[in-house]
Amino acid sequence: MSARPGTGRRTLFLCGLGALCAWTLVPIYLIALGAIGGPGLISRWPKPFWPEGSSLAALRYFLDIAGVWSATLYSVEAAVLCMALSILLGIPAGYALARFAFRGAVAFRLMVLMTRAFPVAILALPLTVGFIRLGLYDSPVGVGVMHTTLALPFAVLVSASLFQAIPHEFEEAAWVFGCSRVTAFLRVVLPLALPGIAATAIFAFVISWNEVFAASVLTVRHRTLTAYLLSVLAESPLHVQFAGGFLLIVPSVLFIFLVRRHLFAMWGIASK
Amino acid sequence: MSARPGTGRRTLFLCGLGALCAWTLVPIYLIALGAIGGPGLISRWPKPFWPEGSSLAALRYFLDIAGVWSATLYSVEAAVLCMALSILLGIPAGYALARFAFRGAVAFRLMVLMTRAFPVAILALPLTVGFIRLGLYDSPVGVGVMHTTLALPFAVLVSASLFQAIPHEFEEAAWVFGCSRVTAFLRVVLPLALPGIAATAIFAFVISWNEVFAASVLTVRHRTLTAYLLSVLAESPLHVQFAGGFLLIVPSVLFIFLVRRHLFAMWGIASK
Amino acid sequence: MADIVIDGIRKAFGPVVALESVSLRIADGEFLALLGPSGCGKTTLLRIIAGLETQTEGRVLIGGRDVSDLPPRKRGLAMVFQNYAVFPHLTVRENVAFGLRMAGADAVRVDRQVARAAELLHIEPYLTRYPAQLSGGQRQRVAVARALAVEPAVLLMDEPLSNLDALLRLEMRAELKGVLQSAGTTTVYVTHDQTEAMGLADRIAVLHSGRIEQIDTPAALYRHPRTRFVGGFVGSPPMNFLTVQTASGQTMLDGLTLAAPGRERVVLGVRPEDLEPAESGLAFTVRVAEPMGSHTLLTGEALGQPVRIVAPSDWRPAPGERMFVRPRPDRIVWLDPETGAALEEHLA
Amino acid sequence: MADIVIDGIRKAFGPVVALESVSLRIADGEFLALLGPSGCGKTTLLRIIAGLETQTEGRVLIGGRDVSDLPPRKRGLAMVFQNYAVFPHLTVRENVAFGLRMAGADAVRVDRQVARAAELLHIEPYLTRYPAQLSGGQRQRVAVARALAVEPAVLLMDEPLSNLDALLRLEMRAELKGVLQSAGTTTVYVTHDQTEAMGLADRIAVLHSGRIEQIDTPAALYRHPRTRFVGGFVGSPPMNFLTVQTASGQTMLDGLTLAAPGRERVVLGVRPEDLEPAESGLAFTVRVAEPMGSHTLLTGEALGQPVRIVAPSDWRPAPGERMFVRPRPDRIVWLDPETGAALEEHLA
Repeated sequence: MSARPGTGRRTLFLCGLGALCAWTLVPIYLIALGAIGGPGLISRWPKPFWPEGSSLAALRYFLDIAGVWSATLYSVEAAVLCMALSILLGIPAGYALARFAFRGAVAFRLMVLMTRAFPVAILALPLTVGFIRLGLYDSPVGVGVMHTTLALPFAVLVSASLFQAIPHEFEEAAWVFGCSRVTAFLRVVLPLALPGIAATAIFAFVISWNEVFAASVLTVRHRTLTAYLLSVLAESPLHVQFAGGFLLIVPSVLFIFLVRRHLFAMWGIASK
Repeated sequence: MSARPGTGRRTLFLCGLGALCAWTLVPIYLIALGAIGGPGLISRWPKPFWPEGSSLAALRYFLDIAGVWSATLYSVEAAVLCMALSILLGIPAGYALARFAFRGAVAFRLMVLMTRAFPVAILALPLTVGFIRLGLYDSPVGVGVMHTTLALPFAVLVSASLFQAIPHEFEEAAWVFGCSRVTAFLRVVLPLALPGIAATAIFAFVISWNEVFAASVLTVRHRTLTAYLLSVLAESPLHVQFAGGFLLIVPSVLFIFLVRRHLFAMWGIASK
Repeated sequence: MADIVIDGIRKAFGPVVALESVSLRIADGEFLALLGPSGCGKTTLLRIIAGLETQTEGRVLIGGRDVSDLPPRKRGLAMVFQNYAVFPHLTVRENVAFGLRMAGADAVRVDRQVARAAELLHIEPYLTRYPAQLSGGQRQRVAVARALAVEPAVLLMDEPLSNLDALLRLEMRAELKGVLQSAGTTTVYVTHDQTEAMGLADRIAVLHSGRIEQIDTPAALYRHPRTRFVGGFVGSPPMNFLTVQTASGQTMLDGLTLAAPGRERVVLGVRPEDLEPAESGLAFTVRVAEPMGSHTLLTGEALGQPVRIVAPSDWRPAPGERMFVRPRPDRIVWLDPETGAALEEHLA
Repeated sequence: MADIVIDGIRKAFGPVVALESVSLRIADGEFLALLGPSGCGKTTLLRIIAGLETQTEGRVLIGGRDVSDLPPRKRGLAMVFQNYAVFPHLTVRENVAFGLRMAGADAVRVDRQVARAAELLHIEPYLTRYPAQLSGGQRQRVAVARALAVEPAVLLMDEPLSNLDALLRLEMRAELKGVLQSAGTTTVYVTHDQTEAMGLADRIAVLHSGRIEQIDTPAALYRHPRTRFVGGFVGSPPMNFLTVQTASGQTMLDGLTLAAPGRERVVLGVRPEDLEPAESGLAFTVRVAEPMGSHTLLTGEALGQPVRIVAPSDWRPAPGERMFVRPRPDRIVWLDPETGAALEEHLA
C-alpha cells in the first residue's frame, strides 16, 4: 500500500495517532504510577511525570496479602483448563467449519457468534445450581469450564480462519503423495497452523485470567486471583488497588508481546 | 472448497456438528424453559421437552419489578453513546491503520490489542475516583464512556479490516476522476464500508448492553438494565432469574440475526 | 508405467453438470493435454483421475485396475499443482523426498531418487533451503521433482506453468517436454493455454462445457478442427469463420469462386495465415493493423463479417484500406452453420 | 489534447530505487506503451504521471504546464486501472458519468457524453446494471467508457487487458486501438505483454530496472534492439544470442563465414524465424520439437549454446537430429558481450 498523505492531512493524522497512543498508554502509566508512587501520590493533581518518593511498598504489601499465592495457583489451573478445552474442542470444530461445505454452515457460524450475546453475568446465577449438582461448584475446574464457554467461540472462529488460510492444495498434495486424511492433517496442516493455534491458546488463557464475574459467582473459598483481589481490594486503600491492577496486567501484556505477530493474523490483519 | 468426506469421517463430523449445535442451543432452550415453565419446573429433572403448565407469569412478574423500565432507558442511553463514540473514534483510527504505512503501525496495533488484556473489573475500582471528579459517576454517560473503552479496540480493528478489504484503486480512481481526499472518502469508501460499519455499531451496542461489571461499579441509582437486574435478581426465586436472563438475551439475538452476514465479514470469514 | 481408461465419467455438483459422460483412453507413456476455457470441466476431470473428486457416474482404470473408489494415495500417481503446493514447513530435500518417505522407502533409495530428481530439474543448489526462499520458477521445479521422485506410473499436471512469466514459461515448457520424453511416464496435463498444449502434448483433448469436442494430435487439431469451437480456441489468432451462400456446389466470394459442400449455407473456416494477398479475390477492408515484429496482424471485414489476417511484417496498410485475399484451397474447412460441426462429407 | 514531458524523474522507496532519472517526451495524440517485466518501474512511472505517487526528483509537464505538485484531479487526465476499479455501488451509467459529475457538468452534457462513450464501447444495454452483474470483459469496457466520457487530454492505462482471457484480450486490443485512433487522445499504456505493446502502440519505451533501455516504433524495436535485454524481451520466442569468436572482421560458424565487427568476441543476435534451414552452415542439434500449428518451434543447441528456431509447420525433426541453418544476413544484430549493447559501428 502506498502512502501519499498531503501535509495538512499528515498533521491531522499524526494528531489522531498521538491521541490513540495516549488512550492506551496513559492508563497503563497512571496505574503503574499509582502502584509504585505510594499513598501520597494518588490524590495529587497534576501528577509528576516520575514520582520522587517511589517505592515498591504497595506492590510488596500486595504480595503479602494472605491467599494471593494460592489464588494465583487456582487462576493458573482454571486458565490452563480453559486453554486446553478451547484448543481440543475448537480445533476440530474450526477445521470442520473451514473445510466442509455443508448446508447450514452459515447457521452454525451464527450460533457460535450468538454465544457472544449471552450476558454471562446473569446466566452465571442460575448456572450455579447446575454446577452444585455436578460437583463443580467452588473449584477451579468449574471456573475453567465456565471460561471455556467464553473462549470457545473465539477459538472456533480463529482456528477456522487459520485453516482456511492454509491452501487446500497442501492437503491434497499430501493425499496424492501417500497420506491418509489423518496423516495429512498431522504432517502438513497442523505444523502450518501451529503458531496460530498457540496464539489462540494464549488468548484463551488471557480471557480466563481476566474474567472476574463468573469466577466470583462460582467460587467461595477457591477464588481465582482476579476474583479474590476484587473481594479483598474493595476495602483496600487506593494505591493498593492500583498495585493489584498493575500486577494483573503484567502476564497478559507479556503474553501478548510474545505472540503479537500471530494475534494480528488472528484478526485477519496482516502485519506489514 | 470441495467436500469429499469419507463415510466414516462424515459420521464423525456430523456427531461433532450435533454436539456443537447442542452447546449453543441447549442453554437457550433451558433458559427459555425456566423462564416460562413456572417455579415447579426448575427443580424437576429430567425436564419435559415442552412444559405442560407453561405460563408467562414469571416474565410478567419480572416486567413489573419497579425500575425495570427506567433501567432499560439507562441501558439504551449508555449503549447508544458507546455505539456512537466507537464509530466516531473507531472509523478514523481504522482508516488510518488500513491506509497509511507508517513506522510503528505494528506497535500501534499491539497497543490496541493490549487493551483487551486489561482486567476491567479491577480497573473499574480506581476509575470511580476519576469519574466522581469528572462528574460522570452514577450517570449513563459515564457507563457509556467506560463501555467505549471496551468496544473501541474491536471497532478500530474491525473497521481497519473493512477499509483494507476495499481496494485502494477505488479511491485512486475517485481522485483521478475529480475527487479530493475527503470527497473520495465520502462518495466511494464510506458507502462501500457502510454495511460493515453498521454491524460494528451494533456489536458495540451489544457489548455495552451485556456488560455488567463496570456498570455495577460506576452507578448507584441510575443502573443499566443488566446491572439493575443483577442486584435485584440475586434475591429472586430461580424461575424469575431465568426470566431475566431470557429477556436480556432477546435484543442481542435479534441484533445479531439482523446483521449476521456482516458479522461474518467482520470476523474475516466469508459466508458461502 | 500404465495406461488410463476413463469410462463414461459424469460429474454433477448439485444441479450443475461439470462433466457429461466423458470417455477416453490414454496410452501407456502418452502425453495427453486436456485443453479448454475455464469452467469447461478439465480440472474436474483431472481431479477425478487423481481421486480428489468423486465421479457421479463412471469408472477410472489405471493400468487395467479399477481405481474409482480408491483414495488418492492408493492410485499410484503423482501430481503437480497449479500453485505448486510445495510444503512451506519442509526443506526442498524433504519436499522431494515426501512421497518416498510416505511409501516407506529406505534411506538409500530416498537419497538416490531425490538426487536423481534434483539433478533432472537442476535444483541441487537449493536442496537445504525452504520454499519461501525460492522464486516461483524454482518452486515449480521443486514441485515437478517431488512428483518425479516417486517414479509414478501416471503423472497429473494442473496448469503447472500458469503462474510463471512468459519467458520462464517458454523455457520450462521445453525443459518439461525433454524430461518427460526421457522418463516415459503417462502424463495428463491440464491447461487453458493452447500454445502450451500444442507444444507439449502427443494428443490434445479439447473440452467444452463438460464434453470432449475433439481428441487429436496437435497438427490434426490445427488443420482439421472438427467443430467451430475447436477452430476458434486452438491457434492464435483464432480461425476465421465466414458464413457464405452456396449454389450447385460452389460459392462466390466477391471475385472468387470456390467448390463448396452441397448445402444452401455453409461456414468457411480459414486460418489467418492461410489468407494470402492477391490481385483479385475476397475483398477485405482493414480496420486495425498491428505490427507484431515477425508479422503484421490485420483486423477488418470481409463479406460484412470480421476477419483477421496474418500478413508479412513489411505490410503496413492504413485503417480503411481495401485489399484482396485468397484462402489457400487446401487449408479450408467447411462447417455446418447450425451445429458448428465440420462437414465430413467434404473432408472425405 | 496535450503532450507529456517527463523530465529527469527519479523515484526511491526508502533505499530501493524504482526509477533512476527517466526522461521522455510523448507527443500530442501519440500512443506510447511502457513495456517491461514486473518490477521494472513502469507502473510507478505511470502513477507518477497520474499524481498517485510523488516523484523523488524531476518534473512532469502535461500540455506545457508543470503538474508535478498538483493532485490527480487537477492534472486533466483519466485512467483505466488494472482491476478496472469500477465503483460497485454505482450503476454503469453513474460510473461512466462520475468524472463529468465531479467536474460539475450540466445534465445535458452528462447525458450526451455518457451516451457517446457507451455507444463507442457497446455498453448501452448495461447502463442500468450494477458492476457485480457484469462479466470481466464488460467491466473493462465500463472502465474505458468512464475514462473516455470526460474527454481527457491524457489517458493512462495500467495493464487494462491483463485480467481478460486470451481471446477476449485479442478482441479488446483491436477494439481499443480503433477507438483511440479516432479519439486522438494522448495515451500512456503500461503492459508486461510485448504482443500487446507491439500491436497497440505508436512507440514503445522498454523499461528495465528503473531505466529506459530503448524507445522506438514496434518495428524498429523488433528489428534493431539496442540491447540484449530488449532483444530477449520483445518477440516470442525471444531473439537467440550466440557468443562467437572473430578474426579480422570475420567469424566462422561451423561451415559458415560471416562479416563481423572488428572485436575479439561478439554476440550474434538473430530472431528464431530468421534462421533458415540450409544444406550447410551452422550445425543445430534438436532437443525438443513443438508443433504449434502455424509453425514448429525447435529448441536445441548450436555452438554449444541454446538456440530456438521457428520452422515451417510441416517440419518434424526427432529429438537428437542434426541439421544446418543459416541466419538471414540482413536480420543479424551484433552486440557487445560485456555490456549487451548493440554495436553501433556495425549498424552504420
